[in-house]
Amino acid sequence: MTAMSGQDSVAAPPSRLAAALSAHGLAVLFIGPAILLVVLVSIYPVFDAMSLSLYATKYAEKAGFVGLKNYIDLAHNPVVWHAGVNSLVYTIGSLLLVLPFSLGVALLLNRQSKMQGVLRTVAILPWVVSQTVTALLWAWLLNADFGPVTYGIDAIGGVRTAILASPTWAMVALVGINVWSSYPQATLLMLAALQTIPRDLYEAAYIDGAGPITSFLYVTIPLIRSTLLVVVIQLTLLYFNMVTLVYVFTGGGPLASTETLALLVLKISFESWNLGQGAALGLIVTVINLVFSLFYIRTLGRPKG
Amino acid sequence: YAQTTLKMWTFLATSGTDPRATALKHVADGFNKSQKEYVVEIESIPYARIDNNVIQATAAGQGPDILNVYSDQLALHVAAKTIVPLDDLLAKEPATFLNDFVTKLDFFTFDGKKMAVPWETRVWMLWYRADLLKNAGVGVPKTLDELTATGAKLSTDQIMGFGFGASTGSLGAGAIETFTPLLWAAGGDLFDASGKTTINSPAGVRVMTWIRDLVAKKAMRQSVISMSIDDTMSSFKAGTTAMTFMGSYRVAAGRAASATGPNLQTAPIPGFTADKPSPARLAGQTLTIGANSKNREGAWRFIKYYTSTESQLAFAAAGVMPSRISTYENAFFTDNPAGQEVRSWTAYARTYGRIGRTPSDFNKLSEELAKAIQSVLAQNVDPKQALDTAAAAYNAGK
Amino acid sequence: MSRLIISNVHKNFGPVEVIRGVDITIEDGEFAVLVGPSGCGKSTLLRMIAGLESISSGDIRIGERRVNDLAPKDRDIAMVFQSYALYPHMNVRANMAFSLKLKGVARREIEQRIKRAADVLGLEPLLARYPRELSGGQRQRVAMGRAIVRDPQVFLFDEPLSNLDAKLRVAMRAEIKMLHQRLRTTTVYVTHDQIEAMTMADRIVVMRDGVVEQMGGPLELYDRPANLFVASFIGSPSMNFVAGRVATDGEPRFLSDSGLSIPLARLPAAAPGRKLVCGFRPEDLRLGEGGFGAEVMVVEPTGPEMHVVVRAAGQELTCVLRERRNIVVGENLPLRPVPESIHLFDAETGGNLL
Amino acid sequence: MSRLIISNVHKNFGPVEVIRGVDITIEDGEFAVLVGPSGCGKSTLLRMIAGLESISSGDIRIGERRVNDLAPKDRDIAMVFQSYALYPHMNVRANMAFSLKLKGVARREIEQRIKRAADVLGLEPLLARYPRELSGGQRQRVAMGRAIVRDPQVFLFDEPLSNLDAKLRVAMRAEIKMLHQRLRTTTVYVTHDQIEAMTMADRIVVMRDGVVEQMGGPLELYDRPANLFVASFIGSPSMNFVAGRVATDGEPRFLSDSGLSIPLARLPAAAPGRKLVCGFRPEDLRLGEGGFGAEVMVVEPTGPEMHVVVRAAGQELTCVLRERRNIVVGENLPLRPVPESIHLFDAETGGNLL
Amino acid sequence: MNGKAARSVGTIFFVLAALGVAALALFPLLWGLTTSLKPADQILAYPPLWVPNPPTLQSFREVWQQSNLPIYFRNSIIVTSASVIFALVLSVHAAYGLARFSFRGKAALMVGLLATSMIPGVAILVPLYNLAVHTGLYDKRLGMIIVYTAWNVPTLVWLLKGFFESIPAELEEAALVDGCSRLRAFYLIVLPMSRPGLLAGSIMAIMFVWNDFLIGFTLAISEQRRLLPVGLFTYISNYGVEWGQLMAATVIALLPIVIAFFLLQRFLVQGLMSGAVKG
Ligand SMILES: Nc1ncnc2c1ncn2[C@@H]1O[C@H](COP(=O)(O)OP(=O)(O)OP(=O)(O)O)[C@@H](O)[C@H]1O
Ligand SMILES: Nc1ncnc2c1ncn2[C@@H]1O[C@H](COP(=O)(O)OP(=O)(O)OP(=O)(O)O)[C@@H](O)[C@H]1O
Ligand SMILES: [Mg+2]
Ligand SMILES: [Mg+2]
Repeated sequence: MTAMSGQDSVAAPPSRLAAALSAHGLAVLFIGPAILLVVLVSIYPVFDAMSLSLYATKYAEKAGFVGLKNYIDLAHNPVVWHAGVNSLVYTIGSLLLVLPFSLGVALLLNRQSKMQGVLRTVAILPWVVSQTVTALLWAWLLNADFGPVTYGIDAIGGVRTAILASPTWAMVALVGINVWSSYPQATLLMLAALQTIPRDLYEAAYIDGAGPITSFLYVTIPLIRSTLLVVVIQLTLLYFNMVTLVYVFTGGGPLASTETLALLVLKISFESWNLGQGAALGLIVTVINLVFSLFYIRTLGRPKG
Repeated sequence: YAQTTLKMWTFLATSGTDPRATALKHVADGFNKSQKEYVVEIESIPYARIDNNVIQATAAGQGPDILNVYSDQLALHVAAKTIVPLDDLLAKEPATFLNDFVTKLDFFTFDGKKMAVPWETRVWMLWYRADLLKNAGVGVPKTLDELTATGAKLSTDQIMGFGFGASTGSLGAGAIETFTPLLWAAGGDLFDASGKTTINSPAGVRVMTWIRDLVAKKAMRQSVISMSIDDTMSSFKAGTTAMTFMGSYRVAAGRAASATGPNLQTAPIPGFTADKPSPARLAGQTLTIGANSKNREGAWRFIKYYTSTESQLAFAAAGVMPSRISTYENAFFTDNPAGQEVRSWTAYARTYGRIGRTPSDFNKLSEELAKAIQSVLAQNVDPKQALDTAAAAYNAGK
Repeated sequence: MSRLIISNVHKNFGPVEVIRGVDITIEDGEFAVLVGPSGCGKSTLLRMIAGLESISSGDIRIGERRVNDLAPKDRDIAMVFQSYALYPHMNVRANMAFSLKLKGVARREIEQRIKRAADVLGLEPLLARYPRELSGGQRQRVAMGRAIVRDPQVFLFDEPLSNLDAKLRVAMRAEIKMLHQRLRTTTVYVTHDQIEAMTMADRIVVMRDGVVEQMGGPLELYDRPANLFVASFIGSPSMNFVAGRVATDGEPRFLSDSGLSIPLARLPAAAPGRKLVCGFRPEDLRLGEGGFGAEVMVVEPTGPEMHVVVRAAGQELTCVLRERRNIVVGENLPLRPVPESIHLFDAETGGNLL
Repeated sequence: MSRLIISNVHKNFGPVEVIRGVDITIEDGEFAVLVGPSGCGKSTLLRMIAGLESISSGDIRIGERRVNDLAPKDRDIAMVFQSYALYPHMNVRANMAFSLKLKGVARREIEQRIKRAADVLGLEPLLARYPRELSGGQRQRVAMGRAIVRDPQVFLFDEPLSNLDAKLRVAMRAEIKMLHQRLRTTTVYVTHDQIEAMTMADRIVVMRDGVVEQMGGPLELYDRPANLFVASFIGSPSMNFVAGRVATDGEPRFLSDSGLSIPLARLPAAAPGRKLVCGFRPEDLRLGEGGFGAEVMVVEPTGPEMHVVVRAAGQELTCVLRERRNIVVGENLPLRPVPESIHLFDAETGGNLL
Repeated sequence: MNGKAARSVGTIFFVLAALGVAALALFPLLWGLTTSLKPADQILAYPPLWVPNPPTLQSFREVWQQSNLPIYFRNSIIVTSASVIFALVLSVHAAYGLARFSFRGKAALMVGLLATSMIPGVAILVPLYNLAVHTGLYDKRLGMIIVYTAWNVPTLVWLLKGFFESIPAELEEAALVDGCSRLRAFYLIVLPMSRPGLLAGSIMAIMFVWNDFLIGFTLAISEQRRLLPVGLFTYISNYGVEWGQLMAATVIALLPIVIAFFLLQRFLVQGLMSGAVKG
């Protein structure tokens, strides 16, 4: 069943060179264009950003090589460390909520039901709203002064809430709306992965005495593992790099309680116009992302089957 | 025969329901018809992004010929070298032109060079809900203490007597725009001669203390720390904020599409004493020529057309305060109630008007100030200490 | 007690009714073999017993419990799937251990049971492999192993040996029988292998098109098929059938429409005049005089025997000869069905008249 | 010309060598049946012929072409996969039409061929169904149909009838034979069914553990197995084996270690003194005097015959009796292997000495 | 608890959970929708008005007839569809290559590919802008299409690779024997069977492009090239947020995606692979 794997052709004697070549030729033909495009479009700016991070900048122009000064300055800036903690809280908090929730919704949407089409469409809706609008809308809803939710809570419970005025609650709210706006993405991918599991495996598990939970743990999870990996990586990148939502929703406040690293990149680069330092911080975020991703690949990525 | 194209970048739209868009279109069309050499093309760029776009584009040699810059951002553009001095062009203009501006051209001078010409004036005022004040049987506050008392009286479960945006959103504009006139009224200023901030002066502390007391005396709720200036605007429109400080340029928008409607009334911002209001913070949209422009002559011709009486009147009809004194002689400002109101703002502007220097890193100061207010209101930090922290953060590296 | 009672069970897939009223009782500890043509509903019935397929109408009881609405896991059933349904992400050992793990069986006990099953199935060297690294027969054995490590109330086997070679199959047959003798677990076993069916079953259930045609002991079915269908389905090669009537002269003789005359041992009660079908098994068509002559069409030696297809009076008949005789195509053979082994069926109803 | 030549072919899966030097030539138009224990490499060999598995070393030729490096599609081969490999997103008709469509066969022609195949396979009412809506046997028939609609150079069948009932299997066997007679396409056919192997093959190839043990005509293999393995593998139930030596007194007699004395028809050349294994098939162990007495252990009637397991001198033997005799367990039977059918094998090499 | 009861409890739970999810997903959007239907003076009314009285399409008329929204809309459709199609074509092949061929450095290539999407967008806006200007792709739809394509490829490749790997190789082999080349077997067998994955991947890519602000804003300046999310900023003006129009524009922006999703989601069918192979 592992027919045609290129492995065999690598070890092939010369007589089979033609076959080896054609197999590899096909591989190159398939993989090449995508890699080429990514290199052209994504790699160049990354290197540009790397070089930028080693320069002092004046507005949009380089103003002299400074080596690692930008990095050192960042390391000595407590604001950066504070933002780092915020980023972690934001990212991990969101992940911890989104993963189970989106998987739950995916399972819900995987059930046979007449309303499934409508339900799926409704469940996916939050994703369709752009981050700007999501943030504005929620900020309005939760506004302490004229927000409908605030009014509702006031009318029902008689308390006047000011969620976004509290550093802790602002972060909670930010994570909440982030979950709201990003869970459909995870749900959709998981839903698609769920469909590829042959039904008879569940049947075998039921016969073996598995209930819904055990079959979920021992059949579903291992078999959607590769998709889970993609989802977790994707969400981590999304959250760590998230700018628009945070910027519009809280602007980093109150008291910098929701100021994340990516937001700081934006502020340093385009509000303080220190592109060099912004690029340096961007690369630091990249490295953090990479560390997270490699960790996931290590733990999730080696499917046994 | 070939016409030269002039690119203009502005935050104003050229379509949509905003009356200013219509005025802009009218001006541009008028210019294109008035002569045959140049055609002006307008790109409208969202307000929040235009300055970044210009800086980036200029660095890449892509900048526009004519550029709309908000006066507070001029220093930024000067520092980023996106605009070039207009002195050579202004030198050819008569004194009647040069002295015809509500906000003196000196205010747009950096390093001795005149960098821009205003086409609009704005002034910060006290906005209040006439109906609420009337119901409460109080008059328009004349001092800041009165304002606090009035605010406390107007405050209910639903309504906040006074409010302003103290979040870091919208570049912290709400905080700095509210703080500055009061700081001046208390005898302080934002910066000293060396460019370091002096917001932690006794005057600054006085203002900050006043702000803290707003909450303590229940004229304002602590939740303002999560509100941006746009939230304050929405809140005022919703009728949940009874008084605020807001720019004249938003009055039209505040009255339209709002439950509040004509109950939005304006008055000078009170001072610490009843004898005079706080200085009027002046600002305005300006026109200038981009560093990459190859058609300075043409660009200048358009700027002049844009600031001509005819064009100014077109904008005035859209609720804009014209920048040129001569424009106010038009019948619109004497006969039309809307015009009369605008004229009354000019009076405040011309008597008490003051322009603050807004250095290129003004955004940073706004943000630090916002954070200071937040810490005072939310964490009970001492006003002096909060301002010291903010000043230190801003002054670091100067 | 784990008597299995299936009463008046129906099953529809959309508009198609594939199980059309099945009534079977399988006693506690009985080994029942389910046979029937491909697509007749055997797997569907097993799956309903297991709880994998909803029951459109009717009842299934295991022991005293009505299990219609019981989840599969609560029925305590072990099943070998026709499609194996091995867990692709688990190796052979894990596949077999899964149900035991879920039950919380002790580690050592699991190891032991797997060892025993792997031993029986010849899977020891493959325990660490993943299903995709196994041959078809090896996979089937894993599927088997997954069932026999357990000690359930009911065993359901859906063609569990179909992909094994004859030798292994004989061995496995013996193992399953031994297992059954040891555990006395009620078992339902689907197979297409006649010898498996005949040798393993306490009782054989013959299905066709979603209904049960006959139930009974193996030899009972073989010797006294209830109707034409069972007669033709049980036994391979199939029984020979000849349409005709009994002789009207009172002599016990069958006269086929095609003109053959076949002596009978006795006459059925209501036979005369009726249209009948006369059936005799290939091994009961013996070489010898007193019957009819037939031309040899095809000769297929199978090793121990020879399958010879002949044509007599325009009718194709098969006979199985054990003698190693040199028979050539075209040759004329004298053939005679053993009169005692002849069946007579009503041509209309198909019912067996003897 | 589509002679199939497999010369010295090896195949490794990682460290495991599963085909260990296979040399087979299958003549143009020949029907070769591949048999061997589960896991011996039959499927792997077929897959190498089809081009689905790379060849670790050795050559495969079809006709005059060396096909080692030829893509499967250029080999013009039709194959029935052991696991069916039906396209789940296509209905039965589309599954069968797929290869023809690719070839650009005309629409009407495709329709006709599908109709014919569906007819043969009993699939007409199922043409619009998807694989998931079919029973196991029906799926297997679709897999079969996908191959037989084609007209390839070589047919490869990997246990194509294993999930069909006996009756259908007999019919299918006949159909495949007819198809082969009509097209004369070189065919390699894997089966575990002894009767299939014996009746269909021009030649049978017996494999074990990746090597060919014997090749030859069906009866040749049955009657003259080259070695112990082939002898034990061909024929079901398996041949009985008894270890011992020939009598040293010159009389043609085999004396088992356990003490049985078995008359032989003749003595092999180099036999005296050597350790030998004597083999005789169950059907060659007849009831009758002159042999030895044996206690009945198990009686399994299969319908046409009875499989009786007996114990003689501590040794288990199987005999297949055709007589319907009432034999009870524990009874003592006089048994005698037919001397002419006895095989003698070298105990060490396993080679047949007769 | 017997099975029937369990099943009906299951159904009740399902219905409740479904309603819960629907409520959660819809609540803010319903607020947005009612806002878009309110007359101007009711939008910011306090206490909040949950039902417009009377509903009006004024905001929709304003954004559709009096603004450039139709242009943005068109641009977004063009850029989204083109870049998603390109990205799919590229990643489908790359993912298949990576799923079915093995070669040295594959794991590194996979990680490397992913790494390109790890740098925060804001950190490379300036380099991207410069790149676009230098290549003459600035303020062109093509420029945006290329960048969106490239940004979508890595995750699509990762995602699709997983789906391709879950398809039994035997099916492809059967196609090879039936006379397909590798390429055709891929197109005719593997791709159709990966429909759920392809669909999920496409939707993901569509959403990304449709809602992205950064690239659309950085790589185009003129209104003729502006994309919807950038266009939405028109309603967040210097004079305050134009809630009615913003929400109307948002609703308009939502519609094509929602309709497309509703039509496409039926391809997310269960048991697609059932009955294919035994084992
Ligand atoms: N990917 C693999 N990795 C390791 N071993 C394998 C792999 N695939 C097959 N094998 C082994 O190769 C041997 C031959 O397998 P093959 O499928 O050819 O057997 P087979 O003769 O067809 O058996 P069966 O009759 O059970 O189908 C088996 O022992 C099997 O376990
Ligand atoms: N999902 C389905 N939709 C429609 N018909 C179905 C479905 N599943 C099975 N069937 C039909 O139900 C009948 C019974 O199927 P079942 O699998 O029980 O047959 P079987 O007796 O096990 O046959 P086999 O011996 O071939 O495995 C078959 O005719 C089959 O085509
Ligand atoms: Mg079945
Ligand atoms: Mg095989």
